[in-house]
Amino acid sequence: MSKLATWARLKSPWVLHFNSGACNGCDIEVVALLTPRFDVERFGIKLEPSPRHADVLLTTGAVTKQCAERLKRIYDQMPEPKFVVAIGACACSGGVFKGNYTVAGGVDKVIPVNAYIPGCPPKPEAIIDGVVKLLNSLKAPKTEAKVNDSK
Amino acid sequence: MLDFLLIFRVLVFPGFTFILFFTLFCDWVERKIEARMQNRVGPAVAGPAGILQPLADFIKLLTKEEIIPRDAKKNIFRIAPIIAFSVMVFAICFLPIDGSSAISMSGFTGDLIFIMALVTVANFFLFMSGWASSNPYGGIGAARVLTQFLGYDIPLFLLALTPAFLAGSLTISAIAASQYLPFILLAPWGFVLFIIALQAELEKDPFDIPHAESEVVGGLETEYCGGKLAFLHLTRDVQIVLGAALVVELFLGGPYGPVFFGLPAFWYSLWFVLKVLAVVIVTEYVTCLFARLRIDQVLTANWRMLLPLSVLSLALTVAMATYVYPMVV
Amino acid sequence: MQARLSDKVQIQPAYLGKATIHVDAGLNRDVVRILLENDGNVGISAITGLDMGEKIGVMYHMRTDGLIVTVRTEVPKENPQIASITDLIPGANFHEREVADLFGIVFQGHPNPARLVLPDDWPANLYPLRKDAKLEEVTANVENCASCSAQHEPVQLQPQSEGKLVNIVVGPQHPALLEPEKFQIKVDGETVNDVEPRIGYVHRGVEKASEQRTYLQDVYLVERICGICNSCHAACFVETVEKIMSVEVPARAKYIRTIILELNRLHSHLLLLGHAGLEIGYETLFQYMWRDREPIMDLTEMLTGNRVISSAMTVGGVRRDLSETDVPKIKTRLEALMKKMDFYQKLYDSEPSFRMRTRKVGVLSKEDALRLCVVGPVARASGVNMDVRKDDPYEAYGEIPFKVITRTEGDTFARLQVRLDEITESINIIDYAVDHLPSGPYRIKVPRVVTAGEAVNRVEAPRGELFYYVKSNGTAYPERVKVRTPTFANIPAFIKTAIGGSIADVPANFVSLDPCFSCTDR
Amino acid sequence: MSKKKSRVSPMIKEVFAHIFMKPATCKYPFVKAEVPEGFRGKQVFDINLCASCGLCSRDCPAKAIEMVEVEGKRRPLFHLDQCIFCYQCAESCPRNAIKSSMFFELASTDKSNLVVKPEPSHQEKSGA
Repeated sequence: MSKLATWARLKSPWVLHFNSGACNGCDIEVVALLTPRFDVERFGIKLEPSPRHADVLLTTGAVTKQCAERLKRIYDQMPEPKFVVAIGACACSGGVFKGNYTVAGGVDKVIPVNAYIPGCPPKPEAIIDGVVKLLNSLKAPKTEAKVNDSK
Repeated sequence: MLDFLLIFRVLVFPGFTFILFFTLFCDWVERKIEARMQNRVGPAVAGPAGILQPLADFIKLLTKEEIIPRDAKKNIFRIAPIIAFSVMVFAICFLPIDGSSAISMSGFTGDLIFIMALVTVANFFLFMSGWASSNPYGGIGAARVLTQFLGYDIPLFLLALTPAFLAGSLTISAIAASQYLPFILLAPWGFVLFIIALQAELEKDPFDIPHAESEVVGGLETEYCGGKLAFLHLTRDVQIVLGAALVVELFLGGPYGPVFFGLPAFWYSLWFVLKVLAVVIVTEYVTCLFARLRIDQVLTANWRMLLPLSVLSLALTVAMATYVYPMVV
Repeated sequence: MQARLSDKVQIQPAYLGKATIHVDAGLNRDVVRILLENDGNVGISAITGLDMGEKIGVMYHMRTDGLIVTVRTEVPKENPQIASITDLIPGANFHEREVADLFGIVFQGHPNPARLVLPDDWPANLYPLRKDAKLEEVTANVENCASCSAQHEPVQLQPQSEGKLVNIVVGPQHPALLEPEKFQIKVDGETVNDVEPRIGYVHRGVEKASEQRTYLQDVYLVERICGICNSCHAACFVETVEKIMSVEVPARAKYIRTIILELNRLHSHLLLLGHAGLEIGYETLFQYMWRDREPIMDLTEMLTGNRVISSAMTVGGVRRDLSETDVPKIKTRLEALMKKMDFYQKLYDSEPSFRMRTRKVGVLSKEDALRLCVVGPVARASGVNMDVRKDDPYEAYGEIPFKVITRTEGDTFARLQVRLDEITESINIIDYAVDHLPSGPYRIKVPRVVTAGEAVNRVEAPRGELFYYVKSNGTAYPERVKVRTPTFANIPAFIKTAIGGSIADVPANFVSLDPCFSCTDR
Repeated sequence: MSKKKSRVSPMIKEVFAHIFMKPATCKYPFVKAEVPEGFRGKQVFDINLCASCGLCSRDCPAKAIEMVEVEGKRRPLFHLDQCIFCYQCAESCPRNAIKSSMFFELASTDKSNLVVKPEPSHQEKSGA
């Protein structure tokens, strides 16, 4: 039964995209994922409008002061099991904006992150690769347990 | 023995299980064909050609955490999606799928009206589920469902009367059975209008305002997650199947078609499935053609265009049924 | 002007654009008024604050005849007060609020002096762009996000009734907005009564950060103000610095820059037109547009090494040459795109549901466009003939023939149509530039230390006029970098056109401005 | 509008035609993605060329390069999670010790993997 659940989870990762202070570069690449060239619907990935529907939170951009609370709230609204992917240098660590007066840094300062995709912005292929790597890490039950612990 | 057959018919074929899997299959066809029309691939990795995608989505949602918002009206929030779903499935059970409906001989005079009423009830429960979530987006989405549904219910019903007049009966099985020549050929205008009204009923483009993401986020589903969301999605998919099935029964000759060998029930089911898929593809095609209209434009389109046209269509059909049809048959 | 205010103003011709007018703090209104009376097309490009030690300089950069006239005045730091000019030019509203936020200047008579870019809980007397601002504590505070979870904000959207008016809050997380911003929309039934934007969610303090980095690093920093029009930012900054240093870049570099800037415009316009499709529920259009945008991304990747952020510009030229083998690839892809444009034009002309959603929606009259000082395609769709590429040619635009697209309707449809036509123009520009690519070096060596001086510069970004002001103090670090982005100037137009319209038109109307908040907030 | 208008939306034909057209989707990740020449991907650092000058670190706009001790000399360590892949470092390097590679699949579930360490054998450790 749990095997079936894992299978379903791997085949149907619905994502929510949140920009916490990005330059749009990563965001347009996330949107480009939906379009014919990359079409992530192949993997069952759907961009959902509401955090309640989502399994994976794709975050882009350095976390600004204004957005930090919002990011946390959205993360809290998502039902378990949930995963966070940080896309781009800014989301991974703050990138070029690190140390600015309204920038808190990477997404992992606010919520736990399960996968990092470096790049500025990463190619859409790299984002697919990142999501696939995240999903593969869920396959092994050990890793899953570890991921859940880290929350 | 009879009881066993009845249980089998209700629960397995052509009852609940069949409808459930057929619905998921239709969902896959819909997504795949939409993707193709948009020059994409669509679901591809879950099962062969992604055919198990809707099932994966469904199972995944069932295994997710259930969150009930603090402000929600909890009981209604919990049960409304499931009631909506079961009412929809119940309605389908009255359609002759393999030549007779799920519960044999359950068709009665006027079941067309009964099914339409059931759909209305189901939509009302959808509205309730959105309203109960106490989320403004959910509320707006739910209100839009209701507004749109009530508006388009009338022309849809008027248009459903077209084949009823042609067949001289309000019983679906009788209407389907009387189509030696499918009514789409006898009353093409009725078919076209019915598809338009259906498009609005099923909340698909250009009438998908209750699902307009850029305006109302997730509409009435906004606050739902986990199993309840799974049922809401399923309700919508069943509704699409039901709508397509209605078109099949009313205009495309129902499940009836040539029987080559063996059991007629098998062939009838096959024809039914193929015809429903054809209608699903047609509605998806229309969806891809248009932009979403504004809510006021949708309502105007209904009251100024569709309603008068459907009255006209009905009048034309009555005339046909009285003067032309007897000559054809 | 000299005649009317002879003893109180000092005019420095051909400095910072067309001219610079030095005035006393009390006279800024009069000068602006005189400028307005002289030329009906005067608009305000930006207001720059400048920390000058004891005093704070305030510069009003006004557009006249397509060129910039800077009105310069000073206020004491202790008591920074100056009269607002928002009543003279409504377009100055946001500019003044921004300067008030970042420099603490009080604009007397401003209709709504609320916070614009800084967070709500920002300490009261701390103005980040002043040189003496002590930001360490705040920065440390921000980085320690433990406090975030403790705070609970009201739910995402909460209609609160104020009598008949219903308050709808859109954002910060909303599918219609790719970026986090908040709009408070007051609705009376289905009619929009008032729109109160709250920007600043993406405010990353780039202007301050650029003062702490070298010019070399700043090129990459300003490029990341906006991922969509990244090379415009880089080009504008680089040109400004070159102006200060009086460096003339080689002709080949100018042409390559032009090609990259136009590729940037192509991808941005296609992106917007597709996104507009998504916003009005036309998913097929969105998918097709973005599919046809991919070749442009490939070209950018081929020429610069990255799909989105090109990092092609550098002070003194471009970082990479364009090889001969690339030329046929550019040509074939653009030709293919040109053919597709035909299809889209037909679609725009005939698709009924698309026209129903966009025509006569959010009409901005020419007068309002001028008063609100909107820029770019938004202004051009309202019949204002302004395009920095023509008015104040930079790079190779002076040598390349192209048309400025204008329309008169001023509605959403016109705004989208202008962009559609500009795509065709852009393709022609690239075609021409590739054919006439001069030979020679593509880059010259420039020193890292920039001579003291200041300059303003403008670039026509995909969204409109992009404005940079850079002041150098003779070191490797700039003294002040001011960025005025097109969306910042265009948001007032959205407020203006949304009011009185239907709430259901808001997304379509909004997206037709091509909003970019990472630009707006910096 | 003086333009000649066709009454029928071209979408009707286009959408229908697409049912029978091959989708524009690339096969990634089942087929490797083609990356054009000169793509700015993961850094390749040649320690044999490095002069330990630290210019790369000084010019890095994102401060992604940390100078670390390797066998007694200061060498650059690239933090990929901060790197913005601008390759200013390569430009600043007087000895051309830093080059870009076509490798872009850098994603990792563990942040500590996201570094390019300077190693004597100049076999960079994969972040993937």
